[in-house]
Amino acid sequence: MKAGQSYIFRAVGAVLFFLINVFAIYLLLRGHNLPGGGFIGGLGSALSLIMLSLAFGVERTQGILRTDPVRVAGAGLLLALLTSLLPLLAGDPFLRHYHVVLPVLGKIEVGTPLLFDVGVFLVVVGVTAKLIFVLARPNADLTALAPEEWRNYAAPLEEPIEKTARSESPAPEDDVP
Amino acid sequence: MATALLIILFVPLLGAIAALVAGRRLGAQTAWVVLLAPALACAATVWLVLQFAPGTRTVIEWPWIPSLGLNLTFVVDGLALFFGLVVSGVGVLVVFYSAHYLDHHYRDHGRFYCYLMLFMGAMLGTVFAGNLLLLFVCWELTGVTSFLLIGFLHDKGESRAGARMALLVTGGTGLAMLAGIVLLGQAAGTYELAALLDGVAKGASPGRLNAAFVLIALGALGKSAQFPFQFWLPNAMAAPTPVSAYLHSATMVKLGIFLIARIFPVFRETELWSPLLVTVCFGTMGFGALLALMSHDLKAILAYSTVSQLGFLLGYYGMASPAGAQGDFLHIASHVFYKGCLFMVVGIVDHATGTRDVRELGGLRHRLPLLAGITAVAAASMAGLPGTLGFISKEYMLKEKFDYWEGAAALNWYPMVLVVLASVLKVAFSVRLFWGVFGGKPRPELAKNFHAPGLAVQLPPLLLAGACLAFGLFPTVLGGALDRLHTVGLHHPVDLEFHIWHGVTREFIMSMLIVAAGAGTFLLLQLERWRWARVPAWLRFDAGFEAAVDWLPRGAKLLGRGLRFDRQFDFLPIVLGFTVLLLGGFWWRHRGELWPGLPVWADINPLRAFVVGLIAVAVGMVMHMRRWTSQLIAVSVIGFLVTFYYVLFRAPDLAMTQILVESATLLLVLLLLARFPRSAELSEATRAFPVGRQVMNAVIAGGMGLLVTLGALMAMKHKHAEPAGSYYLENSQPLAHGTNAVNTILVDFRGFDTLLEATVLVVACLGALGLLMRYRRTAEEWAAGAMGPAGYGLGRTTDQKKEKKSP
Amino acid sequence: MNPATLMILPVALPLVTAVVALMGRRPAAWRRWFTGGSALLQVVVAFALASTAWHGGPQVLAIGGWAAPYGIVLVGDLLAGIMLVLGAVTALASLLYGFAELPVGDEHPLRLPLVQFLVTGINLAFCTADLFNLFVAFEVMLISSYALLTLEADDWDIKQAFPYMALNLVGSTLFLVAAGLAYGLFGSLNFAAIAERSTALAGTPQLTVLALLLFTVFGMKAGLFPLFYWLPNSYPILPSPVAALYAGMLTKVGVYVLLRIFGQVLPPDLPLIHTLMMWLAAATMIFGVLGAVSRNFIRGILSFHILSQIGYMVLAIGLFTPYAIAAAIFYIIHHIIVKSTLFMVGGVVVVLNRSDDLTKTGRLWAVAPVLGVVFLLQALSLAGVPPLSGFWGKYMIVVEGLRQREWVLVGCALLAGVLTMFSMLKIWNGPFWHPEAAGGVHLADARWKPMTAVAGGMTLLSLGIGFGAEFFLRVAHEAARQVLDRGAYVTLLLGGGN
Amino acid sequence: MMWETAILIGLLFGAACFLILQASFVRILFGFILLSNAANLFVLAMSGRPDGKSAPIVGVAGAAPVDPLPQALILTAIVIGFGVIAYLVILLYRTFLDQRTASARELFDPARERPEEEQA
Repeated sequence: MKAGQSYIFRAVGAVLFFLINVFAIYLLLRGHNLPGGGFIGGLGSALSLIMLSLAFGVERTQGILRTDPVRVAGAGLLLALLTSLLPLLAGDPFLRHYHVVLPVLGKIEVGTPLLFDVGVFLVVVGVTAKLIFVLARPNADLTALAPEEWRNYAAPLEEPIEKTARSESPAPEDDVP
Repeated sequence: MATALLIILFVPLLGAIAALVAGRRLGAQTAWVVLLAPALACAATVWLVLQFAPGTRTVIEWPWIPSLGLNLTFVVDGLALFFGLVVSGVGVLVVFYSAHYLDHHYRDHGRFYCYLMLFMGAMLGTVFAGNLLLLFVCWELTGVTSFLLIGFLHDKGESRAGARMALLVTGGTGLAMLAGIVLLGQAAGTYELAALLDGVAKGASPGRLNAAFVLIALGALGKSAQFPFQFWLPNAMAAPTPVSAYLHSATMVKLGIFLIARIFPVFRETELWSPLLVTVCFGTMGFGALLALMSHDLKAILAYSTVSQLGFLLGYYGMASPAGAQGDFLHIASHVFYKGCLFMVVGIVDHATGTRDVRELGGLRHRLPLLAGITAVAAASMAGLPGTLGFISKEYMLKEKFDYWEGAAALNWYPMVLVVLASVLKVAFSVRLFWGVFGGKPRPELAKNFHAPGLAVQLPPLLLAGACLAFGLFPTVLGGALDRLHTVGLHHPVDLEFHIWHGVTREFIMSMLIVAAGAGTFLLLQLERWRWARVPAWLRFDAGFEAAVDWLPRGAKLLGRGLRFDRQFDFLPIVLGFTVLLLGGFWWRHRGELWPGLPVWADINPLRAFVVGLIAVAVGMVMHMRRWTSQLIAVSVIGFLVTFYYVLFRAPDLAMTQILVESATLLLVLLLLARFPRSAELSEATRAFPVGRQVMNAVIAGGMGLLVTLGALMAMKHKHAEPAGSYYLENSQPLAHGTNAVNTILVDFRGFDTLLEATVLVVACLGALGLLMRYRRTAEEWAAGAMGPAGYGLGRTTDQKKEKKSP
Repeated sequence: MNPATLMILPVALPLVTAVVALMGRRPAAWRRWFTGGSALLQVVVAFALASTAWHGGPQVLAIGGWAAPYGIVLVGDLLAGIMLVLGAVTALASLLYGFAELPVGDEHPLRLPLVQFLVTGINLAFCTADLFNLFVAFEVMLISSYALLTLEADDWDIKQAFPYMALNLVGSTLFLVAAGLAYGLFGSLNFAAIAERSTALAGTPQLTVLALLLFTVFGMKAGLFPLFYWLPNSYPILPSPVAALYAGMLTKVGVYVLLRIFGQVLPPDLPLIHTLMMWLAAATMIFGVLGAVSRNFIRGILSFHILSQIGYMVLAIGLFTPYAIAAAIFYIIHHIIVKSTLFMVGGVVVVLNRSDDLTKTGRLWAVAPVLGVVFLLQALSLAGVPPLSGFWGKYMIVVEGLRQREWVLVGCALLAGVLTMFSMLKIWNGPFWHPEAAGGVHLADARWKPMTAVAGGMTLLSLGIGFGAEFFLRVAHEAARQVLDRGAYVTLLLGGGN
Repeated sequence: MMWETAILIGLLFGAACFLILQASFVRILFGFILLSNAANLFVLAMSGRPDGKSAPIVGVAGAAPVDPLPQALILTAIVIGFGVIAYLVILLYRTFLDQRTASARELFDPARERPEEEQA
């Protein structure tokens, strides 16, 4: 995706990004009692990132984010996993949830399910954003993975697929055993 | 007794290990270390023979796998000891012979003796086994070790082919034997030989026993190279000569005979016993003798004569009366002596002159006088000339054939005729063997490559020939010894008496006639100069087998083509079509019960029906549209209508998720389509499947759709009255502290699913990232060719680093 | 901690390992030590669970404390324990083999995490007692397997990924439909609840429809003819350490689930399914081995052999007696070890000969006899030569087949044995006995020694199974008994009163 | 029995199967997207007739809620389906770049073997 040309679009994009994310987090938080939850919130948040990349271009957005979305997803998975493993320390079965009633704002019940849901939220954001980014980059005439990512997601002997496949033109010296 | 048995069984294994260890340093001298093993085993066997009371049977048992009825049961009786003596005794001679034969021209002495010892161990295990399954285990081990021995010179193609043929034939027939053993075991309720020999299987249904017998006999016939399996034996001669002398004359091929002798008391009374063994084996006897006469290669002559003689030995048990056989050990011993001797002689001749072709040999009696003498005795024994053990054996055999002929049954003349025929031929090729090598004029061309063998290498054949002669002159000695080994159930309980002179009986006359006819045949053919080039292929069968073996991969390839193993775009229709056939077929068979009835208008919700109608239109658009983007829009429309359907189903969470997922998918697919050039889209129509294929696709897809509809209706009709869902509704708030039941299920009641589904997302993302970089083959991998395995890390460690750094 | 709580470890350990290795990003020595240590720990845990199930009977873990039939429960009976042990051992071996094959610097950064994700899915499939959770476990396993399949593929290998994925996607969809159908018919997804409620439906056509659908789905995972098409062309593109794991475990998950579902969850009187299983198994055996015969490179031959051997196991399940089920379990134990070792040997051949095309390889018996012995033992075991491990399973199948008078099926099994021998000889006469190797023999490439050592270790294990068959048979019989005891299963999961 | 739902599922399933049997990868991709929708609807149909019931939010007075379990299962299935489809999209992108074709029929054309194989 090319960077949006219009200044207005970029300004609106920034605001929208903020609004969508607030709404997504709201959906995440209310999920336990009303329609919503980690998935829905996560997808919403991911769509906001996509919008951001429409406004600013993929490379810029990735720059703004600083972290690799895969790490966000990994952290989310780790969070959900640790939340589930926590009860083991207490001798309880895996994935037992605990709830506390906080005496603020009326009585809000807060529990470990929320942590779990946040983990799911992060996974969905990270994965969706990364997938969209890697497909969007080639459309901006970049390789799907940025060169600094090559070593993270590929073995040393691999090359970007955007390069022409070698098998179509095997170098003559290669045929010598 | 148990100690002696353990020595017999384990010493070969130790010998095998010693051979490997010693082989590295000692090379050709390894034999002297290894020789200890057969010597010890032989000594232990002799000790056992002396210890054991004739006519008894001792069973020694250790548990191994009792739940399969398999124990390490060993039986020490006359039969086992006789074969044990043969195996270990000839083993000593063969190792001694190999020590001289396998000189420094050969490689891997350690391995050779290792195989040989393993083979000997397996053989001894087979003959002493007291449990049919154990016997089978050892039986198969002899096959595997003999495979390694036959293929010892595996640089030669014929060795590899011969080894493969031997293993496939003996292994394949071995599997039939396994089935037979299992059938017998099921009929008798045990695999223990002691119980079987005592007749526990007698009451079993004759059909089962017959089947078991035929299958077991198949194993024996395969191992003993009987028709139609005789072809593997001559091809196994690609092995070094000591192997041929050991495996293919004295031991392995005798296993079939051993097996038939073993099960003699069990199956003698089944009605197939006599007809099968007599017909096949005497037939093989004649056939083998004919082929032996037609062969020119010394080893081939011996191999076919072995086939012939094995046929006789097996058929012998076929004719034996239910009371038992008698002269079997005599015939076997006689064959072991002369055949082992002749194989060793052939090895020496081959070594000395560099050829084994009778037509190229001749006149060696001056250069190899001792060997000529040895050969003369052994060949005389093979021909059955008076003064040798072969004569005693033949006399005895003819007598039995005459006795048999006097029996009433219809085919009783058959063994007699074939035995006489084979004996005539045997005389002829025995004379030829001797005369062709040692007689006639000396050939100057042989002198060039000739190098004289040492005396030591001639010692083992000398001993064997000496045995032929000594026992031929003093048969009572042998008779006494064999008498000691008589086996209950197998032998008549009468004493064996062999005499050198019976007077002028009909056997003697017949014997002389045979010798005369054989000599005549030889003279006739000698005058004709043995003018054919080789045994015709249609008589040899091995060409046919090899052709079948060669054809098999090609046939399999054709079959694979027919089954579409490599036509990837046929995979989906096959799998979906199979599913449709399976489920549709079942539905059709039970259509009465599964018929859902006709729709009732009152049942149909108009709003949902309306949405269904819209979706149907959108589906039609997907099918009909040509442009990818318009199709994508139609697909998205379906997705959004499904969202609406979720709303109608009171599923707000689903609807929200669906709409967001649908947007994300839309975006992804759009980004993908943007990467495809316009030409790809335009050329799509030309790459579409032909009409016939599309009709098939439509039928499969329609069937699938119909089946799913029917399945959904069936499930709705037979819906369970108490679905688990109500539990979650009731307990969502009290137990999981949330009012959104769907969410409490997702994060709490079934939070595990959710955790894993998050995992799926992460993995999908990682997989996608892994797709974005392509493995670049190294130069070396390119050189590895079409099947060159990418990603196997070829040469990554070597030249690749440098190559990467340079640019 | 009580043993039931430990039940989560076979799933949680690899998952944690995968995520930590993923967060570690780049291949590094610590990552190898960490993953290897975790794999070792998984072996220990699996042994502990199997031994608990062996001595103390099946263990139940209700995840989140939500008991069956409403929550997801993991059940660790002996069969699950055996499978976990096998999975853990194979995973450890393939990991070590992979370490030997590639220096750290050349490793693909995603391989270790993905392998651990794959192990997570496999292990969960063995433990779970919930149909939908099984679906999710399959998805974890499948998506990891797609990812690993394409991870190190080159531009031509990538072709094979699509059919693999397409067929498995169809399978997954059908599984989802089947899960829905099961929920509709039984109102529950828990195995015990289905077992209890399906007894009332025994003999009705709707139950058979469900059973047929499940059979199609799991038959596809297991690799039954004609559903096995996804396998033989795709496995050869895998790097050998991963191929060893795939060959050992993936199809066996399908077999395991067939065993679990048709032995324990659905009522035993489904004669149609059993007949279908037996005949398709026979067809799988024959066509699989013929496919192997038609191939000319080691990976191709071995890939088809996976299928052919699946036929034996499914035939045993189809014969459906306690004895036959024990035979199937024993066969699985044998097969997983043998098959992954053979793939490892294939990898070593590639390293030494720079190819595994039978016409281009040779001389290895002369220069690398240890490798030859490893191959010979495992190949003969695969072909069913006694007293190696492969024989006992085949023997039991023959016994049961003859007892049930299934002459044709037994004949097919024996014929497939001969053909297996033939194709193994084909390999033997190529790289090992052939006197010339077109690519030369690269003995200087030192990697082959540790790689062979791993394969040798597996071979020792396999020899142990062969010679110590008595112990393994007792285990298999007990596992079969636990599987077939549906009443105890229902009581265990749902309590007596339910 | 909800005939319209059953027909919808069958329709989607049939259409999806027809699409995945085509030669064009894009159509196949659409087929798989529809297939996952169809399977989800099948599971949803198992929650029974929704007519006259409310969404599965408890604690609100009113009509009885529908069975929430199929909904939860579908939610899981939708997300898994999304992951798989996303992977498939990128696989097709890769396949296209490596093999320069968007047609399964052409990709697996026996005449189009590896370049080395032609030489051999």
